Amino acid sequence: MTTNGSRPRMVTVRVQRFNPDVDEKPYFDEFQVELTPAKTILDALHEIKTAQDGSVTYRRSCRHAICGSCAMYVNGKNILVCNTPLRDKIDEEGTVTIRPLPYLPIIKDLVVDRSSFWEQYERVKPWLIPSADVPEKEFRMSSEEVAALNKAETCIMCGACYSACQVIAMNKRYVGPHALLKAFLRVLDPRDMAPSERLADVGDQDGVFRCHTIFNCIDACPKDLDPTKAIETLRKLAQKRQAFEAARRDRQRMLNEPIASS
Amino acid sequence: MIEHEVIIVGAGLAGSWTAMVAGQRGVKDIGVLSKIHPLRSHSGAAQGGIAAALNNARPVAGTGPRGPLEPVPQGEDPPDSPELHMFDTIKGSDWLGDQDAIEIMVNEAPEIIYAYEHMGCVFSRLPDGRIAQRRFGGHSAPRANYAADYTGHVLLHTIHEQALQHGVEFYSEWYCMDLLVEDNVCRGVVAMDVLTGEIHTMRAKAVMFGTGGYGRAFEVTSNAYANTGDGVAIAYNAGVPLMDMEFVQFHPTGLYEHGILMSEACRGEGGYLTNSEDERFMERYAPDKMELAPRDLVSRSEQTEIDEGRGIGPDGKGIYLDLRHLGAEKIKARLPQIRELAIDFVGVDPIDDPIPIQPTAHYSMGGIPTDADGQVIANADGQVIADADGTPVVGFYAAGECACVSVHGANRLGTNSLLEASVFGRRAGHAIADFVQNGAELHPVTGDPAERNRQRVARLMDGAGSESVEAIAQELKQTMTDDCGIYRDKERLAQAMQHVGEMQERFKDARVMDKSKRFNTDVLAAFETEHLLTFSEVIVAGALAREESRGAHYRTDFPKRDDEGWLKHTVAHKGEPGEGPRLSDKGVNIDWDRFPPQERKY
Amino acid sequence: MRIFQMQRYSAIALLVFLTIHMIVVHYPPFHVDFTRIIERMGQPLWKAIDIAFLFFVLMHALTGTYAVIIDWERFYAYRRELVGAAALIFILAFVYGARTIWAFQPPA
Amino acid sequence: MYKSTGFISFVLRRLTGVALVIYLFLHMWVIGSVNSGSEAFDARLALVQTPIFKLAEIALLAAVVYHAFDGIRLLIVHYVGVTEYRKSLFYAAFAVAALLTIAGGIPILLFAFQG
Ligand SMILES: Cc1cc2nc3c(=O)[nH]c(=O)nc-3n(C[C@H](O)[C@H](O)[C@H](O)COP(=O)(O)OP(=O)(O)OC[C@H]3O[C@@H](n4cnc5c(N)ncnc54)[C@H](O)[C@@H]3O)c2cc1C
Ligand code: HEM
Ligand code: SF4
Ligand code: F3S
Ligand code: FES
Repeated sequence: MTTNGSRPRMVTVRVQRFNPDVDEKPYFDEFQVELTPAKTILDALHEIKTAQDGSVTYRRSCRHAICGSCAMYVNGKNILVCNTPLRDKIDEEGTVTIRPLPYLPIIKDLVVDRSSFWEQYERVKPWLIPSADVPEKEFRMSSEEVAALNKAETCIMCGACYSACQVIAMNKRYVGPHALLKAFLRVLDPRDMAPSERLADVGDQDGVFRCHTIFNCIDACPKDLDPTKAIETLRKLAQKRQAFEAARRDRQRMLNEPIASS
Repeated sequence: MIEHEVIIVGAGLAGSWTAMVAGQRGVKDIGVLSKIHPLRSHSGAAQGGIAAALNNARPVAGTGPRGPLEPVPQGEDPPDSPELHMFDTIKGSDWLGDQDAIEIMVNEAPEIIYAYEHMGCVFSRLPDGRIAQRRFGGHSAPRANYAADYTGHVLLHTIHEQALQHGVEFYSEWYCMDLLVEDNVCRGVVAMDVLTGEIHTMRAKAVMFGTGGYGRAFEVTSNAYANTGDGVAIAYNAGVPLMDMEFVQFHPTGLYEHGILMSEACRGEGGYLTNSEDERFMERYAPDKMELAPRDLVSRSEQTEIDEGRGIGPDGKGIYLDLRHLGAEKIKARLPQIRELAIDFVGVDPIDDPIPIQPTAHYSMGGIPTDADGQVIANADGQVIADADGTPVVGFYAAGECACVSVHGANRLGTNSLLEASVFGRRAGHAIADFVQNGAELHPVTGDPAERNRQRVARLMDGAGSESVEAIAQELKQTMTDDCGIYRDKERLAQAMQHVGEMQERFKDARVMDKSKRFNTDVLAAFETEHLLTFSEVIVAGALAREESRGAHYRTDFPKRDDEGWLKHTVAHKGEPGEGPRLSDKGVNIDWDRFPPQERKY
Repeated sequence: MRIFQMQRYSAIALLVFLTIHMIVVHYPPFHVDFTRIIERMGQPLWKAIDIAFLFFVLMHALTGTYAVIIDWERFYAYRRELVGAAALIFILAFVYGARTIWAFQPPA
Repeated sequence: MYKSTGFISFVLRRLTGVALVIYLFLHMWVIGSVNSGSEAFDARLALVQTPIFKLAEIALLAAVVYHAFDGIRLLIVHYVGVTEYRKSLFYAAFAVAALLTIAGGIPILLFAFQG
């Protein structure tokens, strides 16, 4: 800890720079930033941009891990820079190395092109397909059903998982952990009318069966989500679609009824 | 030149609802601009809940205002009603809210929640499968419907995904910089494609603004970096007046030094506020509602504690939010995000220690004046149209936090703004569909408005200026916090007014460091700062003019509410260059028989 | 999905067969010679086991190779050809291997 | 390169898988020579009984056991869904594979040097 009066501790922040319009290949710039206990890596970047070099470019908005803008590759790991304290990422040499998310085209500096990410997201039809005749009030869902969806619903679409997945690195046709997690959310939602079509959609070799269970998606996820488990669940369901569809139809007949307390 | 039938600026709840509804109604060609990806919009940060009198939960009889809740048994008398919701909202607004708009909002509220539910929102549930509800400050019944503590996130994703289906074209990372209004007719916008740096004129038959709030004008704020009030400033620059801008809500529980929101749900679930003397000081200020008194009151109480030396933290500017008595299980189940944030940002696990917090700029009650259909009710000559006969800016709509309908009046109740953005976003969608389908036309624009804006960028890049954008932004935030914050008085406001004027002058000399075209966030920050300067002046002017205390606006030199003189909305429109805003006013819609003004006591 | 299933089910089968194979053939790692192998392989039960083993190992190997190749985006367009080639190799190798197993005769 | 236990296990699984496929066909070719009579068989077998090949055999053993136990790990994850134990399972699979390789490798080595 620095005490009052002692010299501030400085940290070297290495930022990967690249502007495709002028640079041939990426290079690193180094900046010195003072270390304070409450400073996040995003704060450090902000300081660099506003006080040292305004051309350092990155995305951010909410600054508390809810909007998904600021996923980057820091010291070899995908993280959100807004909720990671600077002090946690200083390596043995006293530096922090910030690079854009791997395996994605770079737009500028730390900003990557997530088009393939969003295309895959739209490909799984992320919207719920509701029943044509809805009740006057809410559909009834049990707390257990809600809890099962919770771990998919908090996904902030930051792309950390996607860009950590080795399969994505090789092959952008793979739907990817984020979109499969979304598909899981909709398939398991008792209110969705098309779980079977969804399973057919993601149950092919670009979908859940392209995952090689590398687990990087779990390691990378800043929201502690588990895309692998979702993928494994979808794999199982895809192999017994008919039975699942029948069970869903039964459940849907009861959607307007109070959940029986057990 | 890009053309659409409808252009919507902003893809938060308000903009997305409008887009979805217009799409559903068969409007073919809708373009939605957002300066950040739609799912990054700040609506997603809302935690606590969305209000509606569903009558699913009620307090257990005889346990008082903080006791446990239970499901309302089928067939028993509903404990809550839209009427009660309406009264709470009016009281919360300190009688400055327009009661016709409030009535529409509370009546449509249950419908909106059910619509969200049917579209796939995963709300938390009661044991019998109905949507769970909790208490929220200023609401006299448990009517906050929630999805753990990421309600806004769930709503935003749901509505965005539904909008995706309806052929809406999203312009993600396009920055709107100008609104085109000629002869009281709105003709489109000018926007920059951030990726390429190209600036485009975009024409449309109707333009809708759902550009969100402007908490970024203050130093400590719960708002995202993106919440710079662009839409408000752009409309103002185009000649549209702004209403009630002096009402800025300070939330009582922002994370100490960061401002990041610790949801009101913390207090809704039973959290305590304590000072350095370990005392639940709300006993002194709101003995009945205690921590669940409305935000303005709690924030002021905290500020008083801090000012009187009972604050916590190294600079004594903090207060404790104590959740420990709720127990680990409840904290983990109901407030998981809160716990995560406290651990990540201040290294405190709320299960073991109280969380250091402080008041934080949070919500902007004022904005672009509209009617209940999102139609902007002011014309470009700076007049507010009080009744439907006037000619408003044709084809210009607004909803959500950037608009002022006004349902929040002088102070917004928690959970009412997600509701507002949804209800009035939806209504705007219908109004726009009607407007377009009844033969609205695409109007020509004079000259090349894009060129005008290219020059603004060029000036920032090549000009001989020497002022740093960031330095000005910092100074502005400091001024607004110190001199136009929770407590205000004439002297400090006058000082702020002068100061903001000086900074506006200095900004003319501002220049950016990044000179490239591609993804230039430095240029965006400059535009955003210019926008902050633009509307901050309006906030200060309104605060200076309003010589009373009402809701979130508190004048130490006029500590009483003054219904004789000030039961009216402030309207500000842009004066001649060098001159401050011109102020006028507009009456408040009050149903004198049902909800006449009363003293606001909690 | 079918390829995935083939690979997973063959993997489970291999678990059994490979264990047997390792124990019987390679464990005591003494000198492997013609007579010892012939002795065992001459029995019909062993023939059946070995043919099944062959079947699953080929299935697993070829589906695995297929998966490895189409992970590479460039070969993605040739999926049909790849499946065809795999089937062909499977048949050829299976016939060749089965014949080998069949050919073992108990020493006269 | 995104390094992690999952990534390492994936690369090893791939390498061993492909190596095993190559070995499989080699193996079938060797054994297949029975069709051409016992001399041919012994000749081909002798080829693979040289000390160099004995060392290769250890590598093969290592590949098989690693691949098998990593495979078991994936099957466990699929059928039991215990993603939270992914790291421990990897270490376990690796350790068991290493142990078996050593246990199986020592006799091979002894045998190789005895000639
Ligand atoms: C931390 C926090 C918690 C909250 N919790 C609650 C709660 O529990 N309950 C509740 O009712 N309310 C809550 N609120 C308030 C509520 O979230 C907001 O008032 C509401 O979400 C605003 O929605 P909106 O659609 O108007 O704007 P936003 O969601 O902010 O969206 C603004 C949109 O406009 C776009 N935009 C802005 N400027 C431009 C430009 N120049 N060019 C192009 N696009 C632009 C942005 O990209 C964005 O898409 C909370 C607010 C905060 C800050
Ligand atoms: C007990 C024995 C074995 C088990 C349990 C097993 C298990 C597995 C599993 C579960 C996979 C799936 C990997 C994925 O989906 O990504 C796999 C892949 C593979 N296996 Fe096996 N296997 C065994 C033996 C073999 C043998 C003997 C060979 C070779 C002949 C082999 C070759 C392959 C190949 C080439 C792959 C593809 C590699 C990849 O996709 O990365 N396996 N194995
Ligand atoms: S699953 Fe996790 S890492 Fe992947 S996009 Fe969602 S939040 Fe980000
Ligand atoms: S990292 Fe990729 S391979 Fe599967 S387990 Fe995760 S999606
Ligand atoms: S800034 Fe929003 S997630 Fe980091």
